[in-house]
Amino acid sequence: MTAMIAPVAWVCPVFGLGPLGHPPGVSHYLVVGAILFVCGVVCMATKRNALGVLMGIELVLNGANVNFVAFASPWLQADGARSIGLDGQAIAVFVIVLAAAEAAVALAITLNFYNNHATVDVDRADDLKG
Amino acid sequence: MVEYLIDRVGLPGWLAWTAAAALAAVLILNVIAGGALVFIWAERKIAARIQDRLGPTRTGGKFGWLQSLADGIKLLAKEDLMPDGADGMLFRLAPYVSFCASFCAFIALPFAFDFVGLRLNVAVFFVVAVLGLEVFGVILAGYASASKWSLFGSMREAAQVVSYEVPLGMCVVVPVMLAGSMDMVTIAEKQAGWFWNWYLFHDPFTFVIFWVYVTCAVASVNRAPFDLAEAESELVAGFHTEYSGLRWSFFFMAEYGSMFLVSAMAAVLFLGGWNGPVPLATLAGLSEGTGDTAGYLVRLLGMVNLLGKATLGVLVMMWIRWTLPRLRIDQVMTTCLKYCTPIAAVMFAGAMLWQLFLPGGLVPGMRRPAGEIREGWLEGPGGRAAASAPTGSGDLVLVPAAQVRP
Amino acid sequence: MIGAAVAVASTSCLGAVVPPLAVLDWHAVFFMLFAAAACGCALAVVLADNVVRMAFYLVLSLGATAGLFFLAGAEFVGAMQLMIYVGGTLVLLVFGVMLTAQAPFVSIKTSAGEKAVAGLLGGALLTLLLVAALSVEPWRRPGSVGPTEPSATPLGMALVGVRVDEPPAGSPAVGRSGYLLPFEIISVHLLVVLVAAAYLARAKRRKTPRPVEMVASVEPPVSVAEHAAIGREAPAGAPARSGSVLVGGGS
Amino acid sequence: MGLESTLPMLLGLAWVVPLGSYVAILFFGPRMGPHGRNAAWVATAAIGTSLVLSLTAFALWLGHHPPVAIDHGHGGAHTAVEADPMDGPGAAGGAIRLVSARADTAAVDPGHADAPHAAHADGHGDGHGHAHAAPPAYAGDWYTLYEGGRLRLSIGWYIDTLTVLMFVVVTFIATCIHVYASGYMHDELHEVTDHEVRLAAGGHLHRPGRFPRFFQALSLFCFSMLGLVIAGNLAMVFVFWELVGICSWFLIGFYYERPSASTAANKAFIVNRIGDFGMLIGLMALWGALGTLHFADGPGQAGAGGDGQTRPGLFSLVRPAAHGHALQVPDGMVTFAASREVAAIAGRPGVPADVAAAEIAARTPGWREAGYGRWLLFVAGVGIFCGCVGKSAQFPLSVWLPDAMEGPTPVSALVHSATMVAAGVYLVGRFFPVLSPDVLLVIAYVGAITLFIAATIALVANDIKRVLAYSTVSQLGYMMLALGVGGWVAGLFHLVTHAFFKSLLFLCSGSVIHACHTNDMRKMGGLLKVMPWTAWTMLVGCLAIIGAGIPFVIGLSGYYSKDSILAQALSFAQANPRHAILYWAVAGGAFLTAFYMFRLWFMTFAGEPRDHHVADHAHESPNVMVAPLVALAALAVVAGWSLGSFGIANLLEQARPAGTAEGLAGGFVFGQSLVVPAEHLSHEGSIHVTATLTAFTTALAGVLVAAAMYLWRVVSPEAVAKACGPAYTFLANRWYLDELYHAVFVVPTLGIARLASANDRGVIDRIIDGVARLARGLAGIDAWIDRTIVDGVVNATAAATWSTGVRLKRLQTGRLRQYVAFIVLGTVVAAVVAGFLLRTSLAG
Repeated sequence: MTAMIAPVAWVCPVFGLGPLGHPPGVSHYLVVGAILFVCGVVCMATKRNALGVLMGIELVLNGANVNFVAFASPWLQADGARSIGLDGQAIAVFVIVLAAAEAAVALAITLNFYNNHATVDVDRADDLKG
Repeated sequence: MVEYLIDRVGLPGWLAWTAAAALAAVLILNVIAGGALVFIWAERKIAARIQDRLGPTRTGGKFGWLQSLADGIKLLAKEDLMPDGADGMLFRLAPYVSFCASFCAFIALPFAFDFVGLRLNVAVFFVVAVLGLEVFGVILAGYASASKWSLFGSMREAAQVVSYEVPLGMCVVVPVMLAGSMDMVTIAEKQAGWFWNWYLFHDPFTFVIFWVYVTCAVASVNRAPFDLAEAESELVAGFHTEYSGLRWSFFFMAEYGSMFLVSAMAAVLFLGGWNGPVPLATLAGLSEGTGDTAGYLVRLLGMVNLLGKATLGVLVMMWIRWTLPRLRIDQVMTTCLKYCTPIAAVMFAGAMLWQLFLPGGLVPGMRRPAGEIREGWLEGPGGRAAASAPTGSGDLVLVPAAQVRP
Repeated sequence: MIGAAVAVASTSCLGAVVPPLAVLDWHAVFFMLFAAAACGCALAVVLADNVVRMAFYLVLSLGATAGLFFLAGAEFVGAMQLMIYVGGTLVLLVFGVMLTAQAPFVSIKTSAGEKAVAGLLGGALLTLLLVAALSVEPWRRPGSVGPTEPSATPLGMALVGVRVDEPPAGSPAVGRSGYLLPFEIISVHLLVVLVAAAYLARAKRRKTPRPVEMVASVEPPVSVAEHAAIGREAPAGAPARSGSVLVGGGS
Repeated sequence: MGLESTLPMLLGLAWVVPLGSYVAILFFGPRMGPHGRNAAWVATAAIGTSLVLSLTAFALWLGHHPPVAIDHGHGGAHTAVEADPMDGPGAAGGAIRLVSARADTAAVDPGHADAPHAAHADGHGDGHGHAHAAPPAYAGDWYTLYEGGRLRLSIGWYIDTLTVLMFVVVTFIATCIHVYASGYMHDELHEVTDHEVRLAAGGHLHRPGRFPRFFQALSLFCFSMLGLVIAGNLAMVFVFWELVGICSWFLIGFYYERPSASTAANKAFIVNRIGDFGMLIGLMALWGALGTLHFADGPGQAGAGGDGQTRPGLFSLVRPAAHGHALQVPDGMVTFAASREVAAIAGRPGVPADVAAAEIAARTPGWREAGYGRWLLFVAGVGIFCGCVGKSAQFPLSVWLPDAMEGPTPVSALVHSATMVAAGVYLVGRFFPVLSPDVLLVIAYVGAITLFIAATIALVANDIKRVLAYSTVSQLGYMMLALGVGGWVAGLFHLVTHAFFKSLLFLCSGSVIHACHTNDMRKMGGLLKVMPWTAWTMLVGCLAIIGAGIPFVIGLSGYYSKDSILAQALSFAQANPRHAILYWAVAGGAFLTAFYMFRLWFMTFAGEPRDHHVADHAHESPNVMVAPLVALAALAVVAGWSLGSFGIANLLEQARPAGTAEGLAGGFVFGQSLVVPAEHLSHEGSIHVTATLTAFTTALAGVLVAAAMYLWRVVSPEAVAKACGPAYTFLANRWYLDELYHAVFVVPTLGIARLASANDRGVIDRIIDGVARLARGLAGIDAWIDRTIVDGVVNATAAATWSTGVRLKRLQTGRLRQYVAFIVLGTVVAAVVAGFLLRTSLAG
């Protein structure tokens, strides 16, 4: 039981151990953001379905957003004056809005591609390859 | 309540929090589930009366009180079927996604002063956003059923709900603008007093936009005449064709929960929230803000008010359902894009101009001054005491931006 | 805020881990909860093969992220996330899935080698990011004060160009201006995108070939010699290919 | 609102309205009803408006300047003076003198002193200051195009009785012809098959109708002709002169697919240009020497440099009022010719400019006596007359008019009988005061030759329109002759009457052609029964042209005009016995006219039909064509009559230019003895009676001979033709004039052109080719350098770039996912490298 919990506890703020054994601060959010980001990147790199790639992009953007929001809140780090304040939230809002726009255009492109090639496999979208 | 548990009952802090949370969750769950039971019975009776027949008459007495309960038991006992081609996980999860969305929205809904699961300062926004999630469950259900009818129904629903979110948002923004806050408690408080303080009667534009809100709300919860997603005459039963038993009943509860939610929102945003048409408590010299028993009683009265208004809204929806024929999908879209959206936009602009040029209303003395309304942005959780002070000493007046920044 | 966490928790899974500690830091608990949901579902997105399931996991991941936003005191951003991402973008995505699916369950397989390479690269990138995230000591410790004031109103005012928030003294944010210009740019951008997306995805008037033409076009081209042979056998002017005539008559 | 402002307005409007019609039809013609049918109404309405406006102006004019009767018995005093032609104020040099020192102008000055004789546009006109015979006239400018130095180009008016009368005549005839043409041209309303055009592929030409275009050209023509009449200066006259010419070109070439029509159009235009070249020389002579082209006096130079004085016009320069309106060589021409003496005076050193100018002015009369400038005046007059020769188809340039009959018949009637060809006569009449006796003699002889040649050719022509065309040429000769022998009124009187009956005759011939679909008179005959209206109106025209009438009692219009020409010619012949031939030409011409006109009438209408195919088809023309015939016939009868003091002759007498009531004597080219008698001398009893009887006798003889040959068949025309074979052939070939011109002008021109061409090809081209070959050789070397060295470098660069690109393009796999992997790899590597190299915290 302990052996199972140990690796979890090492990164868990609840149990007060390891580098993240404090109450949640910016670093904790950064870790979450990093995981989301990497998941998105891997998603983009492995999915052959264009919509899968799109979802990867959304994950990447979300990872970034988590970072922005974390840096925006003054009480998540020891020195509250180092937070970027409202800027972070505003950027996050803009990222969300632009992500929606990006998704709309990307979907339109995908539909177009589907209409022309009868597939959404991004590996088949190599008409411009050298 | 947490303070009550800690101070009076003597529970440790974490246990008090947990108990309070559990109590709130149970209460909300019961509102939905119990409400659904009552509403199903009511709908059957109303449908019957409108169609000049009697409806349930036997189960549970003369009026068939227990009909819904009997139905519930039957549904519990039913076998949950799943088509062979279905995506099992999604098929099973979809009803709960739908129900969860409907349920989550209740968190931010105030039933009376301080009778709120979570007082969010973006409550309106939150409710609208979470209510929009309900469609995701429907889409999943339609897709996972591996049935043509289900897919059609869910696609229709998706298109319809996403479209109607636009005018709905515009309608919702008007009371938010008038109150200067997205906090539903604040919005309701602003309408305290006699019924002419309700935002419905604030100015002609809000009166018009209320009816746009009603239309959009009916459409966004997929009730007739906008119930294309179910459309039993053409799509059998739409997205829940393949569902049966308890899963089906979760969709049902989600639907009635949503109906109740949008009705309650209409009550809070336009119809004065928990404030009755006549301020009985104020006339009797009682205040809802006090923590004593009288205060709780006043809040209870307010909750009855709100529940009554919401129930009235639900009944109106049933009345509409059994009166109007279903629209075609293009008519649905036409109603949204060609009528509701432009009207809402114009009314929004009109209400804004009215607020700008006629903040006191046409009849002098009936409106509170605009300055008081505007600093709603300062009333956060905890700002309550200052705002509820009898004199304006605690009020902060927002200095125009031009003077703040040279 | 703590009350918020309680209520949200009650909606999701109250029966989570209850550690045997006298004082429980609810913020930490819910952070762990949402972080685990977000990361786990993100991982599920990567691992899932079915596009619709991917979308479903993505919804969960993004919803959990919205919870994180709430925890971090960004209620407005969280609500935005729910409304736009989960309610809008994902519905759009699912639309795309259904409009482009050839079969109910679409999965275009990726080779194992590619997956391995991607995993390797992802691991490297993750290591890099984690090192960066944990390398700054002040970031690891939270401040003493919790979130007290709402951020939605200052954010809204800032978006229309007026700053009403008061950042802590010494913060680089002191004296910053509002976001009216970016806000307007984004609005115009959205309009452009709306038009462009509608234009790109518009229903094209595809020339649906008539049955006769379809049959004719499906036929392989006739070589010269073959043509000459046909000419010898059949009198000129007679329908050389009866198939198309039959189909044409039938339609 | 006085007459001086009303008349320019009315006549200017009458002038511009057809232009409006032209523009309207030009842009909207094809849209005016089916096939542009309504274009006819537009054009007719426009010209009708012009007619109404002209008539209004005419009535106004009569109200202000009532004409007076010509007193035939008034000539006593003049006779006395005329007895001694050498006794004039300017008699000393003997060059050009006034015959009667100062005419008693009471007879010819209609308004006496109380009429505003010369109310010029500037309003300075003061009739009381002019005791002389200045006719009532109004002049002014609408718009000044350019003013600088001595040059003033303007759009202006010169309105006197002649102008008003010509306006009425032109617009009236044009209106009749518009109405007529709207019937005549109806073939053009639909697809036309032109049987006279044979295509190379065989068959005939099919083309869409050109109904609107016809009326468009007709409107432009009316505008041009009216502009020519109203013009206030010679420059404007020249412009409209050319416009008339181009309209004629449009209309003659209306059937331009026919080679004959396009050739005829070009011929008419080119021949006219030859005459215009002479006119240009005349204009240059006038302007170079006198510095003005305005007829009347005008305001002085505008602006600071202006002297505020009136600028004398051509008329007052040549016939200054201070000189009693007697003709003299103007000062400008004298000093121009005496340029050497002037230069000697002006070039003396130390003499101020004003002193030199005064000396020049003082010595000018002496130079004039010495004969300086006379040639210049002669050249100017002859030059202007050259233009008239071309336009009026006088002798050397008469060849174009008969060919011009290729145009539609209304065109022939309007353009080539009544108006355009009359423009030449009109201009000579307008320019009459400036012409010296020598010029007049030239004009008279040219007219006589034309009259005789054309009449003889008309004798043998068989094409009905050609007969009329030669008749026109002949009658124009009459007019020119009349003007040349000093008969100003006679010539212009005949111009007016001829306009009426000649257009009548042409329209009748058009009616016949319309009915018979042929021009050949030998196929006609006996049409009297079929088309009585045409026949009888044409008979009226024939009688009018031969001057039929009861001697001394009454007659048709031609009777009066021809008599006055004959009388003036006789008067001239008596004064100049050496030139008696002119009188005989007129008398013989009258005989020939009568013969060929009645030959025409008899061949066409009398007797039995010769070609039954034609006769069966013939029919009376529609009312729209007959109505103009009747109107014109009525006018052909009455145009010569005088009601009390109102008649065309009286009006013309009123318009007589100042100083021309007296005769002229003395030429320097054709001898001192040349005398141009005053016109009123021809009203002398003896001359008048002789002329009238001669005219009557010759005309009667001509009619009788024609009747004998073609009506009664007493003499066979064929026999006569055979009897004088060579003469007949000569006439039938039109005096071989065309062939002569071909041999004299065309062939040498072609030869010179060929020579020039050979020179071009043989010499100049060789040189150029040589240069080009040299350049090509040099360019070849350059090209080699370019290809080998420059291109080599460029190609090598390109090849290198290409191969690099080919190698690099493999990197672009088109695989999205691979790109993502690369990005990630790049990021990681960059971060790791940066971390190792910089040794600082990544979050720094």
